[in-house]
Amino acid sequence: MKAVDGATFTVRRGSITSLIGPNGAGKTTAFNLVTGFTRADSGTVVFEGRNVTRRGPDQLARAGMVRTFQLTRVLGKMRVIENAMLAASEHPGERFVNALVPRRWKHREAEVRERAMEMLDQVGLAAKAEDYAATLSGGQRKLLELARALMAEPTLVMLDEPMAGVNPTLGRQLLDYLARLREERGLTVLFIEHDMEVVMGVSDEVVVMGEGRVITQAPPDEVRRDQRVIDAYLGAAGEAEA
Amino acid sequence: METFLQTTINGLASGSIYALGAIGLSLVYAILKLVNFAHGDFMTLGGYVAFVVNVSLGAPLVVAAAAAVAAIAVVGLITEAVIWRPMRNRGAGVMQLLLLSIGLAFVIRNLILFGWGGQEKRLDIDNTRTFDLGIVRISLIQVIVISIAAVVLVAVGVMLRSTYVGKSMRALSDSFDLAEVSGIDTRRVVTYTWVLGGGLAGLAGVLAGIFTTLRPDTGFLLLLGIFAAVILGGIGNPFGALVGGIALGLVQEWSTNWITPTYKEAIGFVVLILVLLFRPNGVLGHATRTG
Amino acid sequence: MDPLLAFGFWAYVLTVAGVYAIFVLGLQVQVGDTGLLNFGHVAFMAIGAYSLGLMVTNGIPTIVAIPIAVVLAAIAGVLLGLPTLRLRGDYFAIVTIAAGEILRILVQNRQDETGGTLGLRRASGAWRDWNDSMLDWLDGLGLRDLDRRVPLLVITWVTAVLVALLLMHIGRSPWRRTLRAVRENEDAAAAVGKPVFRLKLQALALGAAIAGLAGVYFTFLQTSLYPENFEPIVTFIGFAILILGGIGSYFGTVLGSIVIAFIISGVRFLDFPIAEDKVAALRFVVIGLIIMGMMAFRPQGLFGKKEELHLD
Amino acid sequence: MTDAPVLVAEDLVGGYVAEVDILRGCALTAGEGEIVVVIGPNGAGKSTLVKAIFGLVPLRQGTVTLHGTDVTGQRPNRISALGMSYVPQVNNVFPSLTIQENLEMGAANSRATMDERMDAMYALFPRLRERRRNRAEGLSGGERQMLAVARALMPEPSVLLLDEPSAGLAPKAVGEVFETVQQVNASGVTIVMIEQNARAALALADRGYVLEGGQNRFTGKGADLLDDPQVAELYLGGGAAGRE
Repeated sequence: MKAVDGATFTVRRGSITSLIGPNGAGKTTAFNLVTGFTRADSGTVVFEGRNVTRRGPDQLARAGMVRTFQLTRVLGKMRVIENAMLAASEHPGERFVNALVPRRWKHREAEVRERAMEMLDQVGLAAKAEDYAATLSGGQRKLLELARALMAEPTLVMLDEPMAGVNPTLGRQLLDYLARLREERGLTVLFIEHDMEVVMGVSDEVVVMGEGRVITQAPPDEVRRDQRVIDAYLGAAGEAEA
Repeated sequence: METFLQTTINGLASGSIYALGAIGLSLVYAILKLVNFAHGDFMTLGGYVAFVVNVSLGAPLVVAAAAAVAAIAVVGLITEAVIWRPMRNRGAGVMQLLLLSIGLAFVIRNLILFGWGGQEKRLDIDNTRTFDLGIVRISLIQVIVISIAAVVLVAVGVMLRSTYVGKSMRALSDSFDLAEVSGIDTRRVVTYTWVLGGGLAGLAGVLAGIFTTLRPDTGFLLLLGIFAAVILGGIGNPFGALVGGIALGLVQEWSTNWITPTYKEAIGFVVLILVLLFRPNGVLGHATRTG
Repeated sequence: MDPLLAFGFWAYVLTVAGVYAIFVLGLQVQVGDTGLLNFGHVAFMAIGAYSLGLMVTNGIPTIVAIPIAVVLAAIAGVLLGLPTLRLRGDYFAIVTIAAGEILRILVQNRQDETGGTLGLRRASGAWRDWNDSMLDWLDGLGLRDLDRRVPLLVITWVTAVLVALLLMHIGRSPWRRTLRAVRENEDAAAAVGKPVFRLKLQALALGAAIAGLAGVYFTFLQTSLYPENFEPIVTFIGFAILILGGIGSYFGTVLGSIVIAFIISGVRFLDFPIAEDKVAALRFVVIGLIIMGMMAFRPQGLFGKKEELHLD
Repeated sequence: MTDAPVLVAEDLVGGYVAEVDILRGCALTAGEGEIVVVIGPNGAGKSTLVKAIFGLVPLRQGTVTLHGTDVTGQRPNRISALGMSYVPQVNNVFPSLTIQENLEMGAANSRATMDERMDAMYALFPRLRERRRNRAEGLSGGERQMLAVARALMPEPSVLLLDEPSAGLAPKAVGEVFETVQQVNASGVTIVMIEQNARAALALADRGYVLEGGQNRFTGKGADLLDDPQVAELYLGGGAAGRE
C-alpha cells in the first residue's frame, strides 16, 4: 500500500507554504519521506539544489531541514531547557572525544543556554525552563517543539499541525514571529494545518494533497477557487464559506 | 536424502515444542503487552507437575499431562491477579513488567530447584520404542509430540479465527482500551488468555520432559529459542509464532547435516540475527507505523 | 569460623562485588543513559576475560594484554551494535542474549584453543607475581601477614570508583545530554540533527569496554576461565544490581553490587539448618524477589530519580 | 422533549491521576432523543467529561445516572450493557479485524440480536457492507468514523457519546458525519457529542454546554448559545467576523 504515490511539490526559498488535504491524504507521510524518517520506494528530494534523497533524518536536520511532529515528541524526562539546548548545532561538547574535556565546550554551552532561554521566552515557556517537559500540557508541548526546531537554526522548518492545541492568541503571535524570522533570516516555512483561516491568511502558496497525490500547488486565492480542490477537500462547507 | 528426511522429522518434533511455547508467549505479549521471561519457567513447572502426578503418584501420563496443563493455567491466573493486573492498574511500562518477569523467573526456577533438587527427572514413558518406516525411523516420542502439537495448534488456530473469544483476543491485541469501551468484558478475555497461554506452556513443558529429561532449567534453556520463534514470526502474531517455532526446529536439525550438533542451538540464534538484519520486524510481522 | 579465614572470605566476597560494580557501571551507560536494553552484557565481560586469558597463555605480556582485551571488548560492542541497534527495544534485548549465547557456545566448542568446559588455566598471567610483589611491598610498609586477596580487593574497588567518577564527569557533558535524548525519543533527537545511531554505538562500545575491564578483574580473581562463568544469568544478576541501586545512579550501582554479591556469595558463610544446594536455590529466590519487589514498589531503585525513570 | 432525562451527570470532580483534577464540578444532562453538544477550548476537560461519564476516568466526587440507574464508577462493559455507547476520537476501530469482526466486537452484550443489528448497520452504511470482509486498516478517515459509529450502535444503545467525530476529517467528510449523526438521532438515539466545529454542531443541538477549566461556563439551547454574543466572542472565533 502506498500512502504517498507520486507526489511532487516545491517549496520556494523564503516562502511560507502550507500543505493541506483530507485526513489520510498522505501529508504526514510526505513529511516523513522528505525528512528521511521513512524511506521512499522511488522519487527524489532536492534541498538547496542538492539531491538529498536517502539521507538520514539527522543528516538532513544538520543540513538545515528541521521538522516538528504532529504527535509531539518532547523528551519528558529531561528539563524544558535541556530539550531546547539539545537542538543547538555545532556543539563540540556533544562529541564523545570532547566529553571529558569541559574547557573545549564550556563556552559554547553557556551560549547555547542563553539562546535556549531566549527561544523559550519567545514561545512563552521561560517560566517553565527548569521543569521536566513531561509536566507540560499538550499545547505547551507543541510550543516546546517549535522552540526546539527553531533552536537548531534551520533554513527550512517543517511544522506538522503546529497550532493544534495552542491557544489562538498565542498561535497568532507565533505566526507573526515566523513571518518575522522569514524577513530577517530568510527562513522558509512549510506547514501542515487544518484551520483554513490560518492557511489562507499566512501562506504564500498552498499545496493540496489527496489520496497520496498532489492535486494542485498555487497561491491561496487560486486554490480556493479550484474546482478539484473543492471536490476533494473543501466540499460543500468550503463553497458555503468562500 | 535419507538423512535429510530424518532430520526433518527430528526438526518437526523439536519445532513442535518451540511452537507450543511460542504461541502461548506470543498471545500473552499480544494481549497484555507483557514480554514474559518467566514463560520458560512456567513450562518447567508444568513438566514437574506432570512428574509428580506421573511418577510420584503413579498416574498415567495422560492424566499427568492434563494436570500440568490445568496447573499452569492456574499459575498464569494467579500471577495475573497478584502481579500483572495490579501492575497494569498502576500504569507500569513494558520494560518494568519485563524486568519483573525476570524476577519471577528466578523465583520459580529456584523454587523448583529447592523442591526437587538439580538431578534430571524422567517421565514414565518408553523412550526406546521406534517405528521403522523404511527410509526413516520415527520414535514413539516423536509421534506423540508431533501429533499432540499438531492437534493443539490447529485447535488454537481455529479458535482464534472463528470463535467469539478468539476474535475478542485479537481485538484486545489491536487495542485493549477500545475493546474495553466496546463493551467487551476484557477481564474475561484476559482470563482466557492466561488459561490458554499458561495451559500451552504447561503442555509444552510436559512434551519437553517427554522429549528429553526434566531439569530446573529445562524451560529457561528453551526460552531463548522460543523468543527466536516468536520474533521470526513477528512478535504478537500467534500464527507467526507457530511457523517460527517449526522453522526454528527444522533449521536447527537440518544444520546437523553439515555442522557439529553441539552448535545446533547457536545456529538458531544466528538465523534469528540474520533474519532481523533483513526483516527488522520478523518474517510475518507488520512494520510499526510512525508519524 | 576462624576470623582470619573469615577475613579472607569477606575479601573474596567484596572483590566479587567490585567486579560486579564495574560490570554494572558499563550497563548503566547503556541502559541508564541511553536506554539500550542490553541483555547480552556478559558477552563483553567474556571477551575481556578470554582475550586476556588467550593472550597471556600464548606468551603476550599481561601488561600489554590488558588494554588490548578492553579494546577488543569495545570493538565487540561496535560489531554487535552495527546490525542490531536499529531494532526495537525488546528485539534488541533478545538478540543481545542470543549473541552472548552464540559466543559462549563457540567458546565451549573450541576446546583446543579455549579449553572448553575443561577451563582455560593460568588465564591471569602475571597477576600472581604482581600480587606477590605487592604483598612484599606492603609487608615492607609494616602491614604484615595480610591476606593474599587484599591487593586485588583494593585495586578492584579503586578501579570501580575511578570508573564511576569518570562516568560522573562525562555525565555533565552535552554528550550525555544527547544520549539521554536518544533514550527518551530517537525520532525527536534525529529531527534536531543528533546522530542517533552513532551515539548508540558509542554508548554500547563504552559500556562494553567497561565490561571488558570487569572481565580482566574477574580473570585475576578466578585464575581459570570456564564457559559457564558467562551464562546469561550473570547479565540478569547485573540487572538485579542495576534495579536495586537505581537505573541512572552510579552510587546505587556500587551499593547494589555489595548487597547482591553478599546474597550470592556471602550467605555461604552463614549456617543454615538445610542442605547446601537448597541454600543455593534460596539465594536466587531472594534475588528474584528483590527484582520483583523493586519493580513493583520502587522502580526507580534505592537511589534513582523517580522523575527520570524510564521504563515505558 | 420529554420530562425524565436519560442521562444526568452531576458535580463531577476527578482526573486521570489522583493529584490533578481535570473535572472540577462539571454537570451535563441529556433528555430523551436530544442532541447535546459540548464545546470549549482545548484542555477544558471535554474529552475527560465524556470519558468520566463512560466510567473511564476515576471520579472523586459526583454521580452519573443513566435511565435513573446510578452507574458512577461502573466498568465500561457494564455501562454498555445498560444502553450507552461511546466512540473515542482516535483509535476507534480494530485495524487488524475485518469490518464484520469489528461490528461483532460491538455486540458483546447483545449476541442474540447480532445478525439483525448488523444488517441494520449495513443498511445505514452501505459502504461498509461492500467492504465487510476487508480489514479495517484499509478504510479512509471518513469510513473509519462510520465503522466506529456503527460498532457503537450494534448493542442498540439509547445514548451515544461521540468524542469529536469530525476531528481531522476533510470538510467534505465532516458534512457526512453530521448527516449521520442526525440520522441516528432521528431513530431515537440520544446523542452527546463533543465538537471543535462549534458552529455547525450547535446548529444541530437541542442543548449545548460550554466548558472551561473543567467547569460549566455556559449552558443553554444550541441556537441560544449560537446567538449569545459572549459565547460567539470567546468560543466561536469572534462572531461573524471570524467567517470568510
